Amino acid sequence: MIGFFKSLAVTLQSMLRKPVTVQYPGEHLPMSPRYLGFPGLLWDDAVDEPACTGCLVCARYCPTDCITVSMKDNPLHKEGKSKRRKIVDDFQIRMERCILCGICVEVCNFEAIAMTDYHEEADISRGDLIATKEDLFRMGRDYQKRAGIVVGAGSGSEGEE
Amino acid sequence: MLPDADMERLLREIFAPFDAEFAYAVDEVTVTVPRERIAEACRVAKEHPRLRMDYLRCLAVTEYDDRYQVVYMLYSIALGHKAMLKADAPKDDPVIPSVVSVWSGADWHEREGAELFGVTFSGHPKLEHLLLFDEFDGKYPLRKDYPFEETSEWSAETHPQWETPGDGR
Amino acid sequence: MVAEADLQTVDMLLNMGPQHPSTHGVFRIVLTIDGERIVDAEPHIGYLHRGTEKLCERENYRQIITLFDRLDYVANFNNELVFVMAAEKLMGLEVPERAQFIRVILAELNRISSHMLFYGAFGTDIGVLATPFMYGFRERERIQQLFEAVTGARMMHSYFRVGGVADDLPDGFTAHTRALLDELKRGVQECDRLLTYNEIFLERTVNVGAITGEEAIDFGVSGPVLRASGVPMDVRVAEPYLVYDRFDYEIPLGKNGDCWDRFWVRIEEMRQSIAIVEQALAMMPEGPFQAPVAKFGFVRPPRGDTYARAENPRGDFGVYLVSQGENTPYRVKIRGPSFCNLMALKRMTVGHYIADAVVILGSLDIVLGEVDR
Amino acid sequence: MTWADVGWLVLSVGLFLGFISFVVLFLTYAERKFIGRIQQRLGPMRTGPFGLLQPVADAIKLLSKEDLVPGRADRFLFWIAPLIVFVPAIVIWVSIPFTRDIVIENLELGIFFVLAVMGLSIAGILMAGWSSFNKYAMLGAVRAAAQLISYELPLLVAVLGVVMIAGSLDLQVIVAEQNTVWYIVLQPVAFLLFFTAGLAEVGRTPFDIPMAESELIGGPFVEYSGMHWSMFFMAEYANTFAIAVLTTLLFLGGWRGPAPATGWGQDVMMAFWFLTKASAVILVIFWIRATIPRLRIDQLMSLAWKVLLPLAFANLVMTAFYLFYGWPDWSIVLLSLGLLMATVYGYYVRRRSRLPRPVTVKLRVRQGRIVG
Repeated sequence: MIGFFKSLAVTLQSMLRKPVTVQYPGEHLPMSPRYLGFPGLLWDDAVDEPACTGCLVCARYCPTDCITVSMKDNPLHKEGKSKRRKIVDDFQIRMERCILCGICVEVCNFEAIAMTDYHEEADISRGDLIATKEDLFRMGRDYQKRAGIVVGAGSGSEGEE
Repeated sequence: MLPDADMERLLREIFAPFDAEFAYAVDEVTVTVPRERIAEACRVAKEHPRLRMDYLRCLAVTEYDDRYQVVYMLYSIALGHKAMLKADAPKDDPVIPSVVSVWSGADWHEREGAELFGVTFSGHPKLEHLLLFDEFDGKYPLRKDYPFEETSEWSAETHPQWETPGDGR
Repeated sequence: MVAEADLQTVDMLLNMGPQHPSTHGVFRIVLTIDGERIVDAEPHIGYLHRGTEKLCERENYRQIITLFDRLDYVANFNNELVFVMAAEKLMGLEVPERAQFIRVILAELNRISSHMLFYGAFGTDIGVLATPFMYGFRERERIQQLFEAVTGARMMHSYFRVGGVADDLPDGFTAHTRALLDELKRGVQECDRLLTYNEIFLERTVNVGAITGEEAIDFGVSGPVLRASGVPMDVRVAEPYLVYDRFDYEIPLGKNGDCWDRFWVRIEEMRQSIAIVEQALAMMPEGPFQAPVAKFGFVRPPRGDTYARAENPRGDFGVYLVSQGENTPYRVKIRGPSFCNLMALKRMTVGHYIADAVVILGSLDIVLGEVDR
Repeated sequence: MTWADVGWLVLSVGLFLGFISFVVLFLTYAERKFIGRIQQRLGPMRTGPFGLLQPVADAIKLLSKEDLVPGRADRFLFWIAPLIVFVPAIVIWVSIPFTRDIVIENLELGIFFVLAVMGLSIAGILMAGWSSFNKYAMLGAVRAAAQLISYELPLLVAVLGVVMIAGSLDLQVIVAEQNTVWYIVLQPVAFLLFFTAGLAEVGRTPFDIPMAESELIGGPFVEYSGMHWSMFFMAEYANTFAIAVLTTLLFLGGWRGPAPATGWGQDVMMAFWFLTKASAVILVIFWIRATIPRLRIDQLMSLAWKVLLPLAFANLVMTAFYLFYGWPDWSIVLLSLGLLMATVYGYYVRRRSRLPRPVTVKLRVRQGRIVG
């Protein structure tokens, strides 16, 4: 019987404590700066062009084959404004298949992709879950602004954020 | 826990009558035994007073170019020994004696090896499908000649054979 | 009067699962029952089979880490650890000490969070209306917030790398962890007091699903289930890995090997894990967190095979890795502790009641992702 | 019977039905909130202020759900079973007085009527389990039948003690007789028995074995959905409330407050005290539900037949002696407490013999080596 009443005492005690619930859509838990949200593409503000050259390395190393990339000649390179010979033409990520592992960010040679903190990208049809280039730049540039990431002008350097 | 060299000496001594070969898998000794005698060798390993390998850590089947290899990772809880036993089966006759009678824990490992590699463990009480569904017959997915399917979303059109039969009730 | 023997009775087949609230996923067990008593039990697995071992033969060593996250999806760090240990063993790689301490801390915290999940699920199995579940998840949430601060993900971390870890610990990690440990101590204490010596809980678990040490070893049972039967086998001591040989802790052992012992062993293990994390925090050296290996962890271990194992929350998790010197493994065999523990289920359930089957299954604490792979 | 009488009857029955439905809806809300707080959650918060409209939302959801009937079910029985469970749960309220005056039809055999009608629901549950064509439902129904019949006996015998002291089966009289001292003092054993057996009677934790969500996934109700399911649900809550109300009436002095109610507001005060006491009992039921694990069916049966029933009879005999020889009040209180302590002691003796306190060891590990 002692254990029985001990259990009742435990539940009574915890009833008197403050609830731990966070009412999600209204309030959010603080997110870690390292949070792995959906990947987004970054923008080179110095040249005003994408940092991505469409080199396909992320698509090759993606464990779930969720990235589709194509590249084209960079018109700005001909004008001499940019050091990037090639530039991304089309970029798609199938969000329903992405496992947010961050390998694409690790392998990228141009700091062109980053794990943003976007995480509420649910949708009602599979087609809507394919993030187009525009979506990716929208997420990436917004994140870039908030996190203060500056992509070096066509540097192609390998730096970890 | 014996240093590996001593362990090898001990194993050489015990498995001398088994026509065995000895090698190293990084930090443990492997003993390759002819496949007909593997069940016997396992029993010796389990019951020999200087080995007492009563704990089957793992049982793995591996396909090499010319053979299937079954690996028995053994461990002695009382003495702290570890060793691997290995047995090869040729590709045209992949049969290996079962060791379920030695360790009950070999049961599902062997069933798994049988359905994924097509290696028959003779003497196993119930060599049925374990992980795959019953209709998955005649193909052995972990063999190297089983292709990786192109990734495609599942739908009734792409995989009509996987439609489950039902009476619509 | 008709004697019972004259009545024509038949045993009933009761199909439990794969859609059943207490099968912890998509496990199915076909029970043959005589009234309420179980005469025979036939487990069926494979509903979550994703072909991880086959996938491992296609992906490279960095990508496989993401696959291992998804095996035992409540003990992700521990799984990753075993795979990277296997690769490191083949390569003969010396991991920097700081990385080893980071791994120990994260793995032990993951053990606590996994046992907390067990605690919650077990309480629900035994019939308390979700209160242990909520308590367990309250503690789990705290641990996951720490994980998020370290790795950026709450569950699928892919944080360990061959040769170290992906990134150094964030600022303030030590303070955060110490605060967390204090909260966890209170939480474990509360969980303990809620159930462990409750009379009805004792009635439901003591002498239920008992298995002796010899039988458990015969079935290849490992982890808390084996230790509950009184067998002192803990991989952390049996085959020391990482820096586990520098800590002082205790290994709880049961005696009867029944559900209560398994429960108690896990509760105590949480306390011991807290002790280990405390010591590791105090002893953690500065230094590099990653050994110099191929870029991005795309390693090519030399030809050979090896077997690495570690003490997962559920038991002895092993990886048999065969490499042919390529950037993908030649063969990966995963030995899930739940897989082996589940083999003993039939032995444990026969002769008990239906209600006990649920409790016994809960006390094994299986994770189907690892059983079916 | 005049038309006015019929009109009054219809009106009062309608009022009571409405009141009971309201109470049931509110109970579901209260339970979720209370258990939520116990689990350090908030409970329903989305529908209306503090989630107050949650029961309404639930009702709308249940009403708009499809009423599924399994293909091979016995359709007629399947359809009628919820009614057979639901009707007794409502009918008992006819003779349960809320205050001295608020009662539809006070019966001289009040408590007898209530307990007899409550027992009827077993038939409905059995029918539900049988007709569902589902093994889980059948198992649940058989469990329910075994459990409910076993617990009728200690329940009735426990009530007998109270009835003997009060000298009447009339609930009004029983409450009036608790004028000086509540029966929980004179009959603590009967109180505990009634409460325990009552929990089992309505299938609340730790006696929710027929429903057993983690084993039988809802037992007899597993195949029900929509409106039919909600009838079972309402019956369960109505019965829970009934047990709380009966406990109040039989043991906690009914509508008696600290001061005798007089004047024009007396009915309101009585109803207030009555509902307060009943709510307290309900909260204890919820509290137990959120804390205690479920018993197993064999343990449940042995508890009923080996512990509760002998205790109930012992209490009966004790009460008979007390009444027959006219012993002072404190003697029966002491005797009851002695009986309870003997039971608890007996439990520990049994546990020592049957359930050895689990022996466990810890191995100390120092620097990676086991040292003892």
